[in-house]
Amino acid sequence: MTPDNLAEDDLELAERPVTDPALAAATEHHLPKVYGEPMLEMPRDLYIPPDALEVILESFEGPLDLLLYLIRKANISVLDIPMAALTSQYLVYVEAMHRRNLELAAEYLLMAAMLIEIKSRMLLPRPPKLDSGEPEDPRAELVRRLLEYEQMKAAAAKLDAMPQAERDYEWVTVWIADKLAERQPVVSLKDLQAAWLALLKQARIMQHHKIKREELSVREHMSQILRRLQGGAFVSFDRLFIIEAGISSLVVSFLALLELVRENMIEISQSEALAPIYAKLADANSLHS
Amino acid sequence: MQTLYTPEDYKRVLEAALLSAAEPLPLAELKRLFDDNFDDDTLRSLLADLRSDWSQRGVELAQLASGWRFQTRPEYQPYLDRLKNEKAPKYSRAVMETLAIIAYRQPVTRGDIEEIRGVAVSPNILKTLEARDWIDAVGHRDAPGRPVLYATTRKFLDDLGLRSLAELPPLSDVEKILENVDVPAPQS
Amino acid sequence: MQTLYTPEDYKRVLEAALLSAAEPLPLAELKRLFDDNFDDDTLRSLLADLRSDWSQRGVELAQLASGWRFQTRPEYQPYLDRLKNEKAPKYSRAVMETLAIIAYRQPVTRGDIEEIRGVAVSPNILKTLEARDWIDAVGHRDAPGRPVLYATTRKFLDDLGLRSLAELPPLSDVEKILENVDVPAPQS
Repeated sequence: MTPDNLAEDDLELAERPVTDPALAAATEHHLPKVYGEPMLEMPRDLYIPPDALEVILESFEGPLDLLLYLIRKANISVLDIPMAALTSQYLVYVEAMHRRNLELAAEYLLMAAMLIEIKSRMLLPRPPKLDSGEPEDPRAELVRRLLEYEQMKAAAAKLDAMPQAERDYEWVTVWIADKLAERQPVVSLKDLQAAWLALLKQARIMQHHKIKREELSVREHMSQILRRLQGGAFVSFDRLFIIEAGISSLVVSFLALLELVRENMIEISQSEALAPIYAKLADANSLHS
Repeated sequence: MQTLYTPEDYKRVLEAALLSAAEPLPLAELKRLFDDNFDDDTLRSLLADLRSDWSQRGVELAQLASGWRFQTRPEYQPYLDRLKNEKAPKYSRAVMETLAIIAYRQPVTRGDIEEIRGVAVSPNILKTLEARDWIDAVGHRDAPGRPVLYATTRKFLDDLGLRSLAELPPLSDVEKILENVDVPAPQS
Repeated sequence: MQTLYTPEDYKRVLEAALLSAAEPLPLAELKRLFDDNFDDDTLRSLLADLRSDWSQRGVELAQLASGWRFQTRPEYQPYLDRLKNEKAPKYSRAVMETLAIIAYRQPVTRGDIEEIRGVAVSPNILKTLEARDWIDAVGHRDAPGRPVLYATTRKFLDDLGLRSLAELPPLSDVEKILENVDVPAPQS
């Protein structure tokens, strides 16, 4: 294979502009650069500056990519590839790679064998296909692969052209002022009621423990009185009542007090008749001990 | 590349940079956005302006020791917290029943709760409710072992939106239902 | 806690949540901000409104595969790049071609990718894409060796600003050319 082969090739047709923008983008994408200048085409006489050849050859993503480059460079149709010309030019490149001691991937050699095989099959009379009667073109599989690769190559270029997070724009993540305590369970009145009713039903304590609003008031006041007695000291009886709260509240407080005494929760004491009455927790000493 | 003409344009760049920055940005850094074409005062006045643009929002522009950054306002935190967990956490049935018993039967001892529930009450249940500040110990019953008496707190009422225990849901209508269950008398 | 009365108030909450979220927020998540008191349509109209509020800014509200998210506009990137110490990685052609094949032909095995590209696929290429969380293994093909099947992730869509694979740029017309020619159909 010599450089002369190239000059005589049918592939040496005038270059025409590539019209498909995606294809153009794909081509653009891997234009080899020599001394910083993009190399728009391969030097025709194969006088390639030693550094440049390496750059050019390494810019191909594989044999399909190289073939597409050769086809596009010569501006021939993928659907009607002149096999002899393409094969010989392909071999020139492969040989150049070999001569430059570039690590030649096995795929390039495999493709070379495949091209030669197709070329030789083209010379033979084609046997008709069984079903259609149309003779099968030996180039069909190669064409399918070239087109599929070309399509994916273009798709890759299009994906690459899309705005991409972190490269072309940033995610917005504003500082959260307070990373507060974890979320507390929400309890609704309905939940509470349901829990209580379930218990009542289960325990069948209905008859003995009918809870009425009034009784709840008493119970609330019981808790309040206990809280007020929490220091453990004797508290004057009258200080357990809030006069301003009104008559009904006083009555409820009194009932609460009676209930507390009855349940042995508090002690009431009076040193003598008519002396001040005091209340204290039944077990004032141990509560905060 | 967006071309910048007016102070508004510069503010848009500052805003985009500050909103997307992972760290507070000091003035010197912010200057680099404009290739150091602005002096400190110009930049500060743009930042002050930007801060006032954001004064009515859920996010504010804050000046910290290490620089400027956008951050959420604490008033909005309760909403943001709702996004934290996949599901709103729920109290177990044991916790809910214990809470109900304390609310409706207070003051009660752990023994009372166990009697009504028919099972032992784990200390964790009471701890959970105490930690929430929904119940507290209000005294001891004068009985063997002097058991602690539990009652609900004011915070419990506040958190459930009640003014007093008397506002707990009435059980009257449900009592009827229960009675119907207990006494399966034919109804019209 | 900020009390909310008007649509503007609700938008402020949405805005604060979306600006501070580390991930795109789906509609269902955003509903939880308001304790699920809004239906989808109300929320969508608030979001559309919010998006248009931001239409003239350096930051935009984008609707992605996994939800809504604020992101800076590409026109502003040259300014933001000035603050960066290192540029975001640019992927090689080999990586991008592999990604395209996985995106358009998924699920595919490494063998499928190699057949289309005509060269061996280095493990680093797949690792790069997996590390970015753009592709992942979704299963095995029932074939000798049980090769791993790869597909693109939701993050791939999010990072490319897509809501679904259907929004990928359409493939070039090569397919049409293929149909007109007597060539064996591509094997799956």
